[in-house]
Amino acid sequence: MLAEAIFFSAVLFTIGVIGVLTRRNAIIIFMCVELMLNAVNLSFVAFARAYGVAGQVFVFFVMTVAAAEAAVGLAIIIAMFRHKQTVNLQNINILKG
Amino acid sequence: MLLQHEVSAAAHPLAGTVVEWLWLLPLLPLLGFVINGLLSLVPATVLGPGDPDMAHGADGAHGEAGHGVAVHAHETADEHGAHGDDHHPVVRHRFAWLASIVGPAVLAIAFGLAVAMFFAMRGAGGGEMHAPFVQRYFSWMPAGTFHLDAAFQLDQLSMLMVLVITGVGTLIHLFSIGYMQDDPGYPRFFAYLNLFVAFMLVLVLGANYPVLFVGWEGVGLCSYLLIGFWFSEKANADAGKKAFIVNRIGDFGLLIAMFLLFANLGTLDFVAVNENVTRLAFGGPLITTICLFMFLGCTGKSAQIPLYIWLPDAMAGPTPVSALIHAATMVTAGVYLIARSSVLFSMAPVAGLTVTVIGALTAIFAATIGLKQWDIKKVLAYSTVSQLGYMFMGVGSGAYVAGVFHLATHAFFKALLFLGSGSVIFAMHAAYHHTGSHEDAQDMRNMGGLAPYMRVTWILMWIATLAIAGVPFFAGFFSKDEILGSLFLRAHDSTLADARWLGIPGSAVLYGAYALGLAAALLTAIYMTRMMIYTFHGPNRTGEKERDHLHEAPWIMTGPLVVLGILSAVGGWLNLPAITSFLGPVGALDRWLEPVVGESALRVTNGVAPEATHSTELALVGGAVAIALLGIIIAAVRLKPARLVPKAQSPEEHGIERVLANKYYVDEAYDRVVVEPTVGLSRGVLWKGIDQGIIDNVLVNGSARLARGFSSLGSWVQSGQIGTYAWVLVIGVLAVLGAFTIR
Amino acid sequence: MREFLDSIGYDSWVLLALLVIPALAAMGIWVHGAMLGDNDARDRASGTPRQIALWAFIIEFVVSLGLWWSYDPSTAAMQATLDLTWIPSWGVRFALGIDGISLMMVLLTTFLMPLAVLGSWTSIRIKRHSYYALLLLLTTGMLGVFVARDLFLFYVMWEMMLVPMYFIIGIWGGERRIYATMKFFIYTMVGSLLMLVAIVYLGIKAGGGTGPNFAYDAVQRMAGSGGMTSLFGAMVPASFLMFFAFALAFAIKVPMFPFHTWLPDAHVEAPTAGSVILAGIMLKMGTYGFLRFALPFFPDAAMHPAIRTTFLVLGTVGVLYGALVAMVQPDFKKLVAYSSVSHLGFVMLGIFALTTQSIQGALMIMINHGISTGALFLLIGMIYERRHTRELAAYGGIARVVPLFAALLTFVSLSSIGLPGTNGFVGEFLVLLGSFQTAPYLATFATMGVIFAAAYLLWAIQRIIFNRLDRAENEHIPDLNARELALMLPLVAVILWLGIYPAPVLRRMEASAQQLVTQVSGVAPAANVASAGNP
Amino acid sequence: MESYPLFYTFHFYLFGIIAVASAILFVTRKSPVSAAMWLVSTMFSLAALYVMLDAPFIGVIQVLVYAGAIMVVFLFVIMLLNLGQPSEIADVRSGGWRLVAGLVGLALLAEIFALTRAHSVPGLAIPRGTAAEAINSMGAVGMVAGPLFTTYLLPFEVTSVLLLAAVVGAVMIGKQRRAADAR
Repeated sequence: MLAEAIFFSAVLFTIGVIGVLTRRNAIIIFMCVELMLNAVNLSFVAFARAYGVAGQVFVFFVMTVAAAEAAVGLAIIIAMFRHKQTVNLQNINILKG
Repeated sequence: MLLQHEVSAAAHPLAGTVVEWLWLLPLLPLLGFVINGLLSLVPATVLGPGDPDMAHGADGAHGEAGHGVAVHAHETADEHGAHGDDHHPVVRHRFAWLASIVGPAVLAIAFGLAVAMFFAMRGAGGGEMHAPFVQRYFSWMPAGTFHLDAAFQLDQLSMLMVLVITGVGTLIHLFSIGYMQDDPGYPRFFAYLNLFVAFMLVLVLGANYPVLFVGWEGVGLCSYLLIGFWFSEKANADAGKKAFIVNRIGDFGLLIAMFLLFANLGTLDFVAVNENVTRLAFGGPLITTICLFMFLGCTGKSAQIPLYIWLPDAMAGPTPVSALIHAATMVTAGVYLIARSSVLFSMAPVAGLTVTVIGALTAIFAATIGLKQWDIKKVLAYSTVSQLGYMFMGVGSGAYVAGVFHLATHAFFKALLFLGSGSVIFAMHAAYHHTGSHEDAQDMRNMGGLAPYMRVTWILMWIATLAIAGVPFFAGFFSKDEILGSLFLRAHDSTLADARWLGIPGSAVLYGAYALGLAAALLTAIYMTRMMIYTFHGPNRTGEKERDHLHEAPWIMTGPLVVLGILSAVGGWLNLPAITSFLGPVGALDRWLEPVVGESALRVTNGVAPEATHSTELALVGGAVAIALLGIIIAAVRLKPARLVPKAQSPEEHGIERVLANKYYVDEAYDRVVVEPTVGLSRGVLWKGIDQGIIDNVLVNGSARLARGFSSLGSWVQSGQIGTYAWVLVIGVLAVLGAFTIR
Repeated sequence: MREFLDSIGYDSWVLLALLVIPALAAMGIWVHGAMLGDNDARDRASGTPRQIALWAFIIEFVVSLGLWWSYDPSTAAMQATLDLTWIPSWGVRFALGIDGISLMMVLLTTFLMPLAVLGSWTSIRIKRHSYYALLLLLTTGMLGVFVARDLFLFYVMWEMMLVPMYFIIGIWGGERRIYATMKFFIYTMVGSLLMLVAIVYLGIKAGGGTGPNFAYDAVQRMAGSGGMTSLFGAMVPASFLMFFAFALAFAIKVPMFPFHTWLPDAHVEAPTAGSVILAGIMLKMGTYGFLRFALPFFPDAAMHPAIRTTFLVLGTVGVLYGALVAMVQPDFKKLVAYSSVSHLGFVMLGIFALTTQSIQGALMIMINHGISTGALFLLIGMIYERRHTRELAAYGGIARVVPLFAALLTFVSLSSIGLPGTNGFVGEFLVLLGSFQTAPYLATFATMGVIFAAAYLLWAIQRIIFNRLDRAENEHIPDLNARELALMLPLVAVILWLGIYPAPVLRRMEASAQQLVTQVSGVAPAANVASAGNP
Repeated sequence: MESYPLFYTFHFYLFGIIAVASAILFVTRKSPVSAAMWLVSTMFSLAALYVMLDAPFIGVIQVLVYAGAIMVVFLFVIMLLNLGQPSEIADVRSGGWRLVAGLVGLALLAEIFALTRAHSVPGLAIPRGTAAEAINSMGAVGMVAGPLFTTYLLPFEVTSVLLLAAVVGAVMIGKQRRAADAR
């Protein structure tokens, strides 16, 4: 089932990428990133069965990081919304150099 | 560490005698410098007696030059203005009494020591002692194959110089006690003067060129400090700076000469150089180059063409300084250097001729300028330049003893002349001071008829004038005559005569120099007589009120004058020519210096001592005497002191007189040709052009601008649109993965 | 003295201690500042950091002084060595050691630092905690550069001293401090990055396929045995490229004409201690680098006639150019900055002339310049504190008001001019004497520098302390106080000592200088005319 | 090629397809709320796939942490910011962009496939069923916990610090800046 799992993982990842590319809502883009992380997790798990349990441990770490990221990221979005009254990234360019 | 004797010194005949205390000679004045220097840092000055009678004739030092007066008052920290008032308070330093003990005392002790050494040396064989007494103290600069010791050496030449320096130095120190009495910088003055003597002694005692160079530059430093002693006046500070920088040009030459010596001989010790120099080709380009560079050093220190310009300006210093440094000792260092390096110069006839020519030209050139100066000290300054030219004629033509002889006699009579002029200025200023006048106390047009007021000074200065003019049986007569005579004798049958100088036969050059020397002697007699007549004779031009305040200087000043007067009168006994054998032993100095310069002198004259026939000698002497008397008579007859008017009412000069009064405009020419272009180039081209324009603006900030251009491009790309970033990122990922895929 | 030092195992810990003491003191100051909390409290307690810094530097100096006796001048080998593992996977070791060249630089640094603190005593008024902590860190970096025996460690220290200086100029500097400090930083960075590339290359080559090895000896062995290949299709020998990478970094630091324009700006804007350290110590890093790395590693490149002549000419040009430009500066600090260009030109001339005398002379000038120019900057700082201007035209005639200052200024200037009897002469004389044997014409030109040196400095001091006192605001300047006098006296003493009896210093350098000449020229120093002249 | 029971294969494909379909629906929904719900659906499907891939513990964690915790936070935020309004959700890029994005996606997919085929390393593979045996012997948790608390102990501890930092950071960023607002 390795090949199939990687197939699904790749498709999910690509969908996540397309989502990031086509959407402008910060929260949705954020969720797309979560989807990409999940897609990667899937391949980790699949590889773990084929090559050893370390993959699962890695998934564990990815999830932790994702949780942390969600917490901080959402806090940033809230702060940004409070400041700009929008989460539409087209209207936000505070990263301009 | 100090006084680590080298074993070989122990075998010297002078070992174990008083000469072992050689190191003490420069150390004594140095000690004086330290004590006086510390005193001078004590800021406190006390107000001396303000009573004009008490200060009568005693605060003359204020008016060194016209400008010196104002300066002085301002030196006291809390006194402003009110200078025009009649009785401003006299300012004396709190520790002046201590300085006036320490300053001359160290010199007197040093002189005593030197005399003791002289007798030790005579006792040890004097003229027969062939190796110098060398004392090595410590290794100064060990660097690879280069070994340089801090070492002193004493030989007959050094001994003579030490005696002159400490002897004349002591007298001038004593004179200064009176002259500088009321100067707030009194301890500072003695500190500098002591330091000068210390360096001067290092100069003449050094056992190798670098140690000599220490003294060489050290005396330059003291000269700088003393010329600018009244530094609050820009002209004085300028003069000091000019002296130092011009001297540095000369020092450059001396340095190069040292480098050449080391590169080719591998040593800089006098003894070793003299032993090894014969390895170089006689008269070759190398030895000539070395000597010419060395002579460049001498032209700086001894004020010869083209570097003489600093010496007349140096008269901005206090008069004792002019006497000690700018007449008797420091300026003769160049003569000493050539005598010291006589072996080198005797190997290079072309260089010797160059020295002679430059000396002759300087002698006549300065003498013509001296004809038209009104400042009494300027007359003496140009006279010094001219007399130094004589000395160089002597040492250049291989008559080393004659040059050194003139050095010694000149030290006596020129010191006397300067101190005498100091005494005059002192009196003049005291007079002007009492009446609150601001006239120039140094201008001869303001003097006249001073003889009745200052008898001692008058008589003594006449002695010195006769000496410098070359009137028989005064000191200058013998020494000047010897120089001219040896020029004449060496014009045939000597290495110099056989050499060619810029294509001209050497003998022609020497005859020419002899002629110039005679002409300069005539001019010397004229301008010196002129100075005496304008100063002491004719009607008095100081003014009615001032006349009452003219007084002779105190004994502390006249005392040294008397001693110098005696020396000027009898100094010729040092080295009597054969023709005057009835006066005493002939050629004492010749014999004394024979171990040092004898070999070199013989090399110049092809191994035979030049002997003039009795008739030739008589003719030469007769000619010189005639010229001296002629000069005095011309001056006495032609000059009309009665027609002179004080400086303030004097008309402008015209024509050649004006050119002479303005010293041929040489200073102006140097300014235009050397100084201004250098400064202009530095500012306009180097600094503003290359430094700020090209390097900084174009290259450095240019690359900064370029970088800024690139970064503004980058900044434009950073739009802040995260969507765009995502696109760029994904395309980047595609590209990277694509690269892997295709491979 | 030796026995005592041996009994406490001095050699084994001294270099480490020298690096650690300032760092610890910096930490102490930082902790002190942090404990005080807010800025007001820090400003009130501002006397403490300078006390800590002063005592740390005095201890540092005393500790370093033992090196004077423990150093064995008879050998050129590295002494007081220490070799610890640092980053094993990169082949980086914490290796320290000194030879005659480093020894003098270390002592110069530890000598100048307490004086720099005293010079900042009252002139630094804001953020004193940070200031003194940075000074201390800077010292660790500078000493590290001089004692590192591992190229990687050297580079780390090289950059480590850059950062504190950046802040010292940037925070406590004058009006255009940001421009100056950026210029200083970027200029230096440009050079040192290329050097980093070269160091990495050398380290990898020296490792010989078993991972990099940055040890100095290993690199030198590799370079000496032709371990470098050609780069860019055999067009350029690698050693030439490496030499250029090093030389650029060092030439900028020296600063050698035409890479000198950061120096005047940095000096003018830096606070007094910054100028002192910059001129006194940091400029020596460049020439030290040439002596320690660029020449011994790449003798074929450095001694290539074209390259050697270029450096000799640039050195000579630097001497004259620096002096001429200094002559027309209206700002005293700028004047001294350009005079540094001139002095360092002598050093470059001496290094590339490559005779024992010229190298020893160059080292002497490095020391002398540190002492004399450091003293000049301290004096400028003192008068600046009183009058808040460095324009020469704003002064005149103040010798009457401040005689002590005037005496010291004159004395220090004379030493900078190279008056015999002061330290300046010994260095210049040896450099010129040595250079004259291999490059007589250039040495002759460089000798003219002594004329211009007299011109610019004497003119400057005339405009400051001589002439008529014609400005009312100059009439009541207070003279030097006890602290200022106390900090100048050691400098005066050293100036005289090095001028009159420099032999102990020269002897300690001699073996190292001779070894360098031997290494680079490939032959033992010629038993030249000198020995032939003394039978 | 290994073979699996049809039942197993069927369910594997089923959950895979559900996951992909939910993901497609997730990216195409305009409303953030419904998008989030579809994402939850994807995650549940993935949890099922994990279980089938011999990782029951990860599957459980997936449900608990992702679907249960993280997504709930997302929903909270969406609601908190009141993003359900149509005006706020008209955020999709225009057709051209979408077309290009699709092409980029396809290209990415193609590259991933090409790379995974070219670079699979069969030599490293452990015998089939090793994971299942480990579950039997150590239990689902023990299998992960073993390496996690031995080999990977340090990263694990560091992760806890990371979480702590995230919590502090989130609180600090999300906190009302009273001082700033007052200004």
